[in-house]
Amino acid sequence: MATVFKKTKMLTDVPFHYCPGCTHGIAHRLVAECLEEIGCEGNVVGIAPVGCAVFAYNYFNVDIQEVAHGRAPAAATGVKRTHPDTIVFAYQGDGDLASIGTAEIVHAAARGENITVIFINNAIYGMTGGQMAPTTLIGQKSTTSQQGRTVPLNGNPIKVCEMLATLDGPAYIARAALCDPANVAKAKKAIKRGFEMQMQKKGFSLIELLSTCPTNWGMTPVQATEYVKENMTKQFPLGVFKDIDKESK
Amino acid sequence: MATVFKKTKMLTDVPFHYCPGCTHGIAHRLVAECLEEIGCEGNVVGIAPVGCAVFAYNYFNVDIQEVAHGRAPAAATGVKRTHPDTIVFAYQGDGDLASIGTAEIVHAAARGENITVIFINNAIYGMTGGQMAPTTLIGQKSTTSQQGRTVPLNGNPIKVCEMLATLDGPAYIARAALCDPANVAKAKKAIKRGFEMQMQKKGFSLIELLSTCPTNWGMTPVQATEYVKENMTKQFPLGVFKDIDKESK
Amino acid sequence: MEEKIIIAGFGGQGVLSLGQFIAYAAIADGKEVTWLPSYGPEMRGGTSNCSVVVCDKQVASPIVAHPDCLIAMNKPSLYKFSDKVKAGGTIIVNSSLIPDKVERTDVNVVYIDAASLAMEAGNARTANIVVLGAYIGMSKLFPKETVKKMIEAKFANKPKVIPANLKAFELGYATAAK
Amino acid sequence: MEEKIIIAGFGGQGVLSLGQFIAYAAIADGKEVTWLPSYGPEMRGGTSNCSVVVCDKQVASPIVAHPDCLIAMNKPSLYKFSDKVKAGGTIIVNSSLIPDKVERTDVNVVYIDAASLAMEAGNARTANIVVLGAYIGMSKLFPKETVKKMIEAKFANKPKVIPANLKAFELGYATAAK
Amino acid sequence: MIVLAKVTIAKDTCKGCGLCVNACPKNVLKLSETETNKNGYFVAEVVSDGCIGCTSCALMCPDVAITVER
Amino acid sequence: MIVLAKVTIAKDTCKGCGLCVNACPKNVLKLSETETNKNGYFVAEVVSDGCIGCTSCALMCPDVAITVER
Amino acid sequence: MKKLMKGNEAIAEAAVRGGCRAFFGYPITPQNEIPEYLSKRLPEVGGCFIQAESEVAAINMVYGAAGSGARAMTSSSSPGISLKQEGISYICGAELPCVIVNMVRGGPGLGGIQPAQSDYFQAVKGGGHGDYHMLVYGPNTVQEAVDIMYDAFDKADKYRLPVMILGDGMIGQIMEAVELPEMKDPATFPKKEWATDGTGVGTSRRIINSLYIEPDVLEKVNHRLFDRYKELEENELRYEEYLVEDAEIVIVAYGTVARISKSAANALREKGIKAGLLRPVTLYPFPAKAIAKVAAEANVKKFVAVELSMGQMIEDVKLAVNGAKPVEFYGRTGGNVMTPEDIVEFVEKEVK
Amino acid sequence: MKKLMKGNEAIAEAAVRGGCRAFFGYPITPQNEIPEYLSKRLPEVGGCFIQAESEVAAINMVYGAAGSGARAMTSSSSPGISLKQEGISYICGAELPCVIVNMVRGGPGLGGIQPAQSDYFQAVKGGGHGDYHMLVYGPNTVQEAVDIMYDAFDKADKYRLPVMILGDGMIGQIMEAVELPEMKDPATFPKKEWATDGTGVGTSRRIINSLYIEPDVLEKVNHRLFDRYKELEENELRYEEYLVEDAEIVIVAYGTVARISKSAANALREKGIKAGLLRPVTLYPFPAKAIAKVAAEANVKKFVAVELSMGQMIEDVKLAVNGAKPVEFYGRTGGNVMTPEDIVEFVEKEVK
Ligand SMILES: Cc1ncc(C[n+]2csc(CCOP(=O)(O)OP(=O)(O)O)c2C)c(N)n1
Ligand SMILES: Cc1ncc(C[n+]2csc(CCOP(=O)(O)OP(=O)(O)O)c2C)c(N)n1
Ligand code: SF4
Ligand code: SF4
Ligand code: SF4
Ligand code: SF4
Ligand code: SF4
Ligand code: SF4
Ligand SMILES: [Mg+2]
Ligand SMILES: [Mg+2]
Repeated sequence: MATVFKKTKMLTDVPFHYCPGCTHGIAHRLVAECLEEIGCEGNVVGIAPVGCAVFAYNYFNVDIQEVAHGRAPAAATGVKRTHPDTIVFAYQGDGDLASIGTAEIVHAAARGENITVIFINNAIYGMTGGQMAPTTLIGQKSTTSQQGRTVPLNGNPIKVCEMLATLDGPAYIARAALCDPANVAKAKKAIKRGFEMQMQKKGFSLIELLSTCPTNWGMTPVQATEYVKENMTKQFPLGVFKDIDKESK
Repeated sequence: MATVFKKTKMLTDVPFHYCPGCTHGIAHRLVAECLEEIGCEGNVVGIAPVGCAVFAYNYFNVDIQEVAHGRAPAAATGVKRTHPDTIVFAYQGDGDLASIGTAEIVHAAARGENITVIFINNAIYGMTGGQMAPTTLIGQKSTTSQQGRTVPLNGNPIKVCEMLATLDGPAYIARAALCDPANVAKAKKAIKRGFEMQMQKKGFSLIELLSTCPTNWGMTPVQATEYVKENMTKQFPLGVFKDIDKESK
Repeated sequence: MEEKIIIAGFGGQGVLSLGQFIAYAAIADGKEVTWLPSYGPEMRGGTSNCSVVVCDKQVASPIVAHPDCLIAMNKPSLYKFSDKVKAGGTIIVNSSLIPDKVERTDVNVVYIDAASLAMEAGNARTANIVVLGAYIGMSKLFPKETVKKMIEAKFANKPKVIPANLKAFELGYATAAK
Repeated sequence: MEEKIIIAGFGGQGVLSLGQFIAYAAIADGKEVTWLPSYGPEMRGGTSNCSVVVCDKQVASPIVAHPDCLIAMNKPSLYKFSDKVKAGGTIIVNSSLIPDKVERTDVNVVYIDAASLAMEAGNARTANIVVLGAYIGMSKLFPKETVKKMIEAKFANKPKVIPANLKAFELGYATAAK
Repeated sequence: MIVLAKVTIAKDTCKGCGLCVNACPKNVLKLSETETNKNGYFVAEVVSDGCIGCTSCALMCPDVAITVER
Repeated sequence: MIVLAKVTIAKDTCKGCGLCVNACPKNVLKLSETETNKNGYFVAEVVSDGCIGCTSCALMCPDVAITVER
Repeated sequence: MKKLMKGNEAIAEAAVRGGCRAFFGYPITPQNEIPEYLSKRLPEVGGCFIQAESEVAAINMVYGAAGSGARAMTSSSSPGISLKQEGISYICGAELPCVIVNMVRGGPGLGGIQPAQSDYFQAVKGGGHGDYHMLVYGPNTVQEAVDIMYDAFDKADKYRLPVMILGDGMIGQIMEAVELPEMKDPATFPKKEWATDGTGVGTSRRIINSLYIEPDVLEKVNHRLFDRYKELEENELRYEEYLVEDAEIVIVAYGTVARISKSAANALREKGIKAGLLRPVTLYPFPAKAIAKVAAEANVKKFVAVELSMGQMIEDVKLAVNGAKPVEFYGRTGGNVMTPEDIVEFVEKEVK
Repeated sequence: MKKLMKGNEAIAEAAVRGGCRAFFGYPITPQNEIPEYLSKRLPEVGGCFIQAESEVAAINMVYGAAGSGARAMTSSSSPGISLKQEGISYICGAELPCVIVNMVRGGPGLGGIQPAQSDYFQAVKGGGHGDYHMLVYGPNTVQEAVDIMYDAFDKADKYRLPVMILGDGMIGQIMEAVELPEMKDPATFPKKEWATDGTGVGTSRRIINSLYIEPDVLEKVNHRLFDRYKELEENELRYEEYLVEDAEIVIVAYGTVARISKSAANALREKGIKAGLLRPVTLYPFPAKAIAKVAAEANVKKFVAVELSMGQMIEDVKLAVNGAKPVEFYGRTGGNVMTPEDIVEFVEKEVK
């Protein structure tokens, strides 16, 4: 028998600090496997966000910068412009990317900054204990929308992929869901395509991964993946929102 | 003979400080006339930006807050939530709204904040002496893109209306051009519709006005209006990008 | 008098509320009290603890470096804090989850099988109240009746669970008071 | 020696570059110099001015509150600054745009029709160089030849305009030196 | 000739930008080559009386210097 | 019976989240009701030998605790 | 009746009772219970709660609301407060009243989340640009925090400036028994004629602004602000003296450290060392005169500034003492908190 | 050969010659010539210029680039620098070298755009959160600014911290003759083994970080930083004394004000008043010992701190003098700049 699945060398041996069943772990694995598969070991800088993935620097077997909340795209820009031939990726949560970091992600995308952004949308502020995120669904409860999110009090969820796809800079924008094996496989494909775009210097890529936060959602991990599949994908449809190769064909 | 055109009472007597031929003046007049026409004298708070319109508080015959660069939508939110029945408008330039204030405009729009934003897109930082704006056209010269804007060095222009129209919060989003009498008339219609949406509590409205900066473009005022018509409208097509009334019909 | 307590355990063991119960009891008894939780990313599945200081005048420092009493609800907590207990102090060990014995000889140790006693009280979720009982029984810090009234008051909106909690308290009290 | 000059006028009149020419001349003559423009929103179609300080040792303060010489290229500038000129100082008035006469009697006044002389020099855009000539002619701050060489050097990349500028300089010089 | 309409330009407000001149379909307006206002601008002037009161000039005037009667 | 494939779970890495259990099409996995690891988690265990090596469990494991051989 | 409450929640409730009707904030540990509590509580009293997209947006929402007459506040912790510096400077320049809570955590950078006092300079000297100050309090118990918060809007309105409450995770997370004050009636609050409520037309127009392009005008504004700061010093200065009368060693400490220092002072007295505590309650204005007075006493031999920082408040202590007596420093930082015993040990060493 | 150059442009060119290869900034008066110049100049030397979407983005781009080994800088003016405070604190926490230019303007708020020194506290005490400092210079001529800028990256790299150049509109806008130094060869710069250049794997991985969740670890980081600040004081302290030797009145002033004060000192001497000038060149570290030494001289009667602020640097002067002599203050603010005559008049009044 041959080993058909084992931990990639692009992850370190440090165990994840994430809560049981948190799909941050799946996302980490996918990113690391893609890095391995595109063969860029020893030529990567990752950018860790402020959010539950704040300790990501312990896990990815690459050089990493841990940066200020929301500013990963800006720091990634600084890194990429310094080392244009190095693969640079930013890993960001929904609070990080779609709230405090809105300007940075929009402008990195518009600049066509040749980086890859992994966007973990778990519809909540995980790290700080479950406050409303810009992507929290209407009706979803959080510690700052305790009766469930409503438009008059809390505004509308933001669809990041749809918004960024209106810009000219991005080469590839896609949304996938970490809710079951098939979708996880699709997510990996999307991530890989993002990195390939970067290797080919085609510009900005972003892959949004619908994720879980069982702890703050108050669900079991399995319930949480079901919630992603049943509810989140309705507000955030899966698919490719931009692919400059497909466009030009 | 009857007077068919005279200065609206919603403008003060203070002469504008703008350069000769600068269409900020036309925009001011249109906004003031619309305020008069919707009959909200004595029930308006305006928000002035940091940009050439920084002294707007001298001109509009309403209560005004002069706020930090880019933060007009946030300040407007604070005002509107304090006085929900008062007409609140923000007046912003392209540096103010589409660069430093990106997060604020996106989130005010997503919240469906019931305010009206007048967005003066003159494709340049007027106030500070002609630096590149997020809306500067490819090929356009500025003091920070002296050879003309190029994608690799300076990124792509941002189409604000198109971007914000992907959100659920806005009620009305339109783009008009201050380049000739017919388009100015259309611009006024759009502004008025924005204010009407607000009066009807339908949510966020934004009217982008393609404008000139003869001084920093290095053109005569007439050349500048022609540039708007010939060049800017290509990058920034005119029209209505969102109108929730039309959608629901 | 000044009594300093550290209560530590897993996230789900009701460690923080156990501390709060002591604090409520203190107030009911007319004492001054502070309750201070640990906070931070260790909440992610890790251990959690709180410090309670009871005093008859205003509590000066709410920080407890050397407790008079440690309540250890799980093994890691015992090992993290047992050395810090004052000589002559007390360690209450939740023996349901901690098979080990305390090695220190200069402290008073109470082993309490909180899980079993909670079952006996009729509600597995009352384990922390069992331990509360044990702490009061051991320390006699507040009159038993004061604490029981406080328990009733705190569960006033879920009257059904009051009997089990009172029973849990009594069972714990009895074990430690022996 | 220390000479403090304010040069003021409309945005388009070459006021800032006139100041720079004086500064370049100062350097060519081995002097220390500072040139400080006004900046800010008044640039919007309004007036513009700069301060030049020439000194044989390092210039201490580049700010000129009371100039030895005011060069007023338009009316508002004359009225804004004429009171500030030191007693015994000089005001150079661009009479092409300023019909008024200076009322102060404790200063030396030079009226110069810069526009006409520039025309005479063959290039309407040399008006500021005419005034430069007038200033040097009046003040004799630097040797004429030094300034002329500096002018040639500064226009080295547009050799066609050199003769008109030199002529303009001479015309201005002659007017003031009289 | 019957005067259909009349434009009035507030001389001291005008900045001589020429947008009104450019907008007028009847070539009624022109920038003065001689007359400046207190701010030094060569102001717009009515140079013929074909004004039809279309307000195009006023719509374009950034300084709201124009009044139109009809 | 021929063993088609084999899954191995790194016991001390497992957090007992149950996502693998839920993902397995062959019901090969189950969370232990008795055995906890050093971190106190009730870990996933292989409870039957119908594993077909589809890697579904591994794809879902957030802690990369699963190795699959085939 | 006294109630056991978490500091953050007690402060939030005190804000509401003190008239707060608008909160704009962004999550950050260790102050999250403030927005969480208010997200539920403010709508109950007809107030507005918005979770802003960022701290920068939050402080500018406060600007807008405060400028329009609302009793508006925000709260955050160190990195978030740094992001608000431009906004705070604007609020001070535009002379707007509001309340800002900073539950300080260890820095610099992302640092940690445990208690610290290393934002003292930022709070009292001005972390933003320009010459300005806020009225800054450093409460040492939940009750004191509640009382300060309760009156903070009155002070802010009176002087038209921001009031900052400088706490830390300990004050925010601790539960103590508190007596909550009565709900104030907003109808009794003084009218704000200067606020942009929308009714202005012509000469009645109100303009909220911090732009003064003429240096002379801006200079006058600066002087007006500083005149007001003098009033603060006259009216609002607060500090507590504990066993200072006959003290040889005077500890100066504020906030949670002051509590710890009080224990230390007691312990030192037990050991025969005459220690006392001077506790600034207002950090700006700083009780410089009180300290100078103490410094002039013959019995006083030494000051010890105790802080959760590398030494910040000590500069104000030294400026006050002005060379009259030595001023020593004992500090922990990075989220470490000293025990009373640590202070005792330090003082014992220093006394030798 | 000396060249007449505008301060901003000269600083920009000196940056390039000193090794700067990455600039991230956002327009703001009165420093726009720096980004404008570099937008053209940096690509010529293979460097990177980006006009960031905001000051917040700019400082974080600097973080990224500096963390990856580039000699990166930003420049701005007061409100923009306030927005950078979080980022600056992160850079200090992560121990990254970079250069930050602040051409200070009148504040608070939008204020004005004329010269001011009212961001002194922010620059030297720490406008951001946490305990940290930068190496801060206050040049008084374009030449000095050029020389400081030229070596700023070397210092930043040596101590792994930001160097801040505190100027104002006058230093930025003035033209003076400058001698530009030679272009440094980047090949000669020391290697940055700690920088994330992407090659790290396994044990060779580099992590740029300011998060230290364990207080003990964070406290150690703080102490490490402060040890480095002590080194700054030993190696980098700079100041100038002018006519101080026999002075009775010692003016302390930095930057443009120091030039003005020098004229004033000369004028006072002409009037028979023995005035001198002590000019700090480094504002952090501050020449406290030098001032203390002067304060101990019998001939010195009084210090006068002269600033374009309501009184900020004066606190450092007082801390240095420590009560030995009186310290008076003369300041203008809001963009007003004093003349030498103003200072003379003030001193004459004070001497009486
Ligand atoms: C400037 C600043 N503001 C706020 C915080 C507090 N904070 C830490 S993580 C976080 C949000 C985390 O949410 P998200 O980005 O969605 O990541 P998740 O934890 O859900 O993965 C916040 C607000 C901070 N560290 N810095
Ligand atoms: C925080 C901050 N950054 C920068 C500036 C400087 N600034 C003033 S106006 C302006 C941009 C103006 O451009 P725009 O918004 O397009 O308005 P316009 O002048 O073109 O109408 C900038 C960057 C500032 N005042 N504050
Ligand atoms: S809090 Fe939520 S997002 Fe964070 S580790 Fe736990 S489950 Fe994951
Ligand atoms: S600089 Fe440009 S935008 Fe500003 S007033 Fe002048 S023409 Fe208008
Ligand atoms: S109203 Fe019409 S016709 Fe008359 S001047 Fe104006 S543009 Fe010309
Ligand atoms: S458009 Fe207005 S400002 Fe321009 S020239 Fe005509 S009248 Fe004058
Ligand atoms: S590999 Fe497939 S069949 Fe085997 S245990 Fe995993 S999910 Fe079940
Ligand atoms: S998915 Fe992984 S962590 Fe979760 S139970 Fe299975 S093996 Fe354990
Ligand atoms: Mg999230
Ligand atoms: Mg613009």
